[in-house]
Amino acid sequence: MSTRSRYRAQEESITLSPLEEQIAAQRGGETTELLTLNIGPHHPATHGVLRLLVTLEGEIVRELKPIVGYVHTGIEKTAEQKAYWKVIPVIERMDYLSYYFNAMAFCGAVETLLECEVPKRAQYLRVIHLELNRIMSHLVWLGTSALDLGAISMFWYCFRERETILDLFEFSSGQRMHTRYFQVGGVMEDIPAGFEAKLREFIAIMPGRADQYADLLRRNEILLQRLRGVCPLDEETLLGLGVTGPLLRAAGNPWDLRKAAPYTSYEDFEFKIPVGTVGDNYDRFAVRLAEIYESVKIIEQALDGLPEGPHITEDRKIALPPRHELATSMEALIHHFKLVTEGFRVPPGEIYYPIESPRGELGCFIRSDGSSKPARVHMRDPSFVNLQATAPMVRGAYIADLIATLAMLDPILGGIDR
Amino acid sequence: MPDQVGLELIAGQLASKIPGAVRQTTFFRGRGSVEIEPATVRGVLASLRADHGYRALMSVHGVDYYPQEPRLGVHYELLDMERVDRLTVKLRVALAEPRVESVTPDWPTADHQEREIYDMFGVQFDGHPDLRRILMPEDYEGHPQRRDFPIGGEPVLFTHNDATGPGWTR
Amino acid sequence: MIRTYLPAIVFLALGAIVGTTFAVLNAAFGPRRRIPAKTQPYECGLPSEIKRGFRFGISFYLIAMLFILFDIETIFLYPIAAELRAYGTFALGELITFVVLLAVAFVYVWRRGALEWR
Amino acid sequence: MALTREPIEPGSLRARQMLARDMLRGDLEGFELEQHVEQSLLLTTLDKAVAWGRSNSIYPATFGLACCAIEMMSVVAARVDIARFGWEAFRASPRQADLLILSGRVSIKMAPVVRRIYDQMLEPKWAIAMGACSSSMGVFNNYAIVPADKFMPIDVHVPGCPPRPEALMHGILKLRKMIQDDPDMGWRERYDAEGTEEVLEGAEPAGA
Repeated sequence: MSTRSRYRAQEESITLSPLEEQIAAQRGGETTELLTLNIGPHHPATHGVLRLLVTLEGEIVRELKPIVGYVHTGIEKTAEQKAYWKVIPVIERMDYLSYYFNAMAFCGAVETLLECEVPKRAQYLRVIHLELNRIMSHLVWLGTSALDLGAISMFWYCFRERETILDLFEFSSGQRMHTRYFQVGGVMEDIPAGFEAKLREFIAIMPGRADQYADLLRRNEILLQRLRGVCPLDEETLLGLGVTGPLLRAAGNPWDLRKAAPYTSYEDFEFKIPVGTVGDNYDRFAVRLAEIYESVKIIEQALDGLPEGPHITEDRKIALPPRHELATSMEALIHHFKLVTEGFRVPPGEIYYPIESPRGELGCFIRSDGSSKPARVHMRDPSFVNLQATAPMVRGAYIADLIATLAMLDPILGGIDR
Repeated sequence: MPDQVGLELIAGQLASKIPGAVRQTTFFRGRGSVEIEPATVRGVLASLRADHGYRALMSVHGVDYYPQEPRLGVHYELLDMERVDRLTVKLRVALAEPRVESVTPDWPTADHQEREIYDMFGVQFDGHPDLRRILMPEDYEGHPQRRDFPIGGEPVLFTHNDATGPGWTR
Repeated sequence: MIRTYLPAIVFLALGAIVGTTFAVLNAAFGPRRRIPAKTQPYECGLPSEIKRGFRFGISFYLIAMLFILFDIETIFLYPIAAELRAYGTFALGELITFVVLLAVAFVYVWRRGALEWR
Repeated sequence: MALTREPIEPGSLRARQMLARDMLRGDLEGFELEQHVEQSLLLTTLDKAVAWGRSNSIYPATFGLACCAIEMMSVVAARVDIARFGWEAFRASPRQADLLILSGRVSIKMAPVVRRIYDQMLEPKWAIAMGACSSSMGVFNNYAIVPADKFMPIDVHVPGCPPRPEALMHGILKLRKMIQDDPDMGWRERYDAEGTEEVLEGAEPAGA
């Protein structure tokens, strides 16, 4: 290894070099050959372009350093150039598996700044779409993680359900992913006529399908060997690392923003928070699988209690007037023109609006300077913070356990790199 | 959320415990935030954790207050899980001397987030175990999220400006 | 004597001829495009620092040896399993002693902890 | 019910089926057999046969960058099944892949990695730029994104953000016909709009 690139030498010099002596001391003087390897940006098991600089002693991972930034898109900088309601499509492409949550965090923050009251029906519609998106995100996680652990057929089952959910999204908003269905002040359009029937159909079959996944995986000896008792992390270190979401709930701390600080009328629904005990990979797996059932319950209650009324705020300063009104009333035309050209102005101030995304607390920080463009938009992404927990989890484990832990961590690189 | 009075109480106790720490407190949309002296950040966060029960640090993010003078701001979102209570601690640092003490030793979650603030805004965190760029390539000059950094990107090619086009569409 | 081994010799010769012709044809008529990146080892898309003379840990060789040992055992079982009826019970007895011997070896290796990764 | 026998015209489908049945039964000999073989044999060149084989069994490289990767996964899933065209064997390493589907946004930190993987892929290789971000920086026209055309040759651009699985399938079918080198008609030929290209002055005409 004569011509070591400056970058790699610098990478290793930071925390890794004393490692060999440490291990030698542990092992009573017998120094071993440590291999530094890249489980790099292009790797089937890293769920995106995550690069892990791993120091291995044979099969055992001694040190792990996640290196991110390979899909950094400068979304927060782009958001500063656009009007408030134009930022939503850019924000949705951040954590590309839970796009409704990004839009919800952003719209929630702007509505708090504007002190705009979202009508009850819009809140219920938001909850329905948020929970559908949570199920879809858990399904993609289940499909790809089972793929990593060898249960290939799970991928096709999970994506079968995902297609049904995407049909519902397409039915209500016209687009499968990044639907831009949430508008500041409510939702873009009311749900079409057949949506409720299709959604009831989906609610009827989903628990049965989730049971099928559970039967396939819960007593599967290979999966149990790979997950049970592997890479546990106690609640104290998780809290110190700022980890939230299913990872923290698997370790026993029932912290869920939907129950702790309810937003968009989550307080009207009756649902439980699945909590693990040991905090190992199997608990993380079981917590997410149980959350699918809870989400179905929430959707059912939201659908039953769906109130009548407007689907977006009546305040014409924020929401576009309906098209037919433009032909008749002059004010609607003026409001429409003002909103479409410059967009609404937001009173100056700073707000941090956290919500519960499928991976943890997703907080949207907005600083507005009174103009119609946000001065600063920052998304506190759960995967970005949870990624820091991989190193303590994986030290001393095998490479195969590293792959399983990464699958159970469910990082989304779009959210990490923003 | 600590209401108006609660916020003043906390600020008072902080000011008495660490002299000269609290600059001002704002209570906006039901959320309290305390602006502190940059040098005292570790002391303030430690005392907030010990005396007021804010045991979790949720987010550390940077803000560029471009026209206003102490330009670079760093915000710390604290959370108390028992009382479901949030508090924001802000500090402002001038562009000429952007040095802030790193809180990573006692809050491990700030590790990557402080690296991102250094990468995007150029705020130096002293005492950070491994302060390097996290999102941009290693040899990238400039801090992209400062408000005076150009947005970059390609000029959109219309017929009127295709003469100055980058040429790769030929 | 040569007649009895003729089929085996022809088989080997054919194998050699076909192999070399394909290799030669490929080298002679194949496209010559020297792309430097193609010769470097693939490490997830990054320039790799691991050169040819890389030394693996000893544990890898141990696991490899054990695998070969017990894998060859299964290969020997195939011909017997295919024609068990033709060979009669004598072959069955032979098969059982063969498997028992190797089982003893397996238990020894297992108890010594060679299967655990050190 | 009276059975009516219609005459079988020679060369009709019915006649050819009867011929094939006799041939399979082995009752066909002599001149009729040669004639049947001659009719059913496709005269083709070696290139066409190789191109036909290649285009129907491409090994794409799993290259999920961002949101388009999720839609690329659903191309492999059951509804829009890529296996109908033999393209479902996604290989992880570039050594065994001959198609690179660039699904997602390529950041400036990722561009050299993508270029290296494209170089390490073995010859006849193709590249699909899936989605607006890899074709043209899409929604994010800023400092961090590089359009794929700037650093590697792309054969098919699939528009959309993210493109529907059917859109990617359409792009794949177009590439399949390109590999069999009878590419589909472009929109300029279909609507005979030659000459409307925005050729910058001083640029030599396409295909020169």
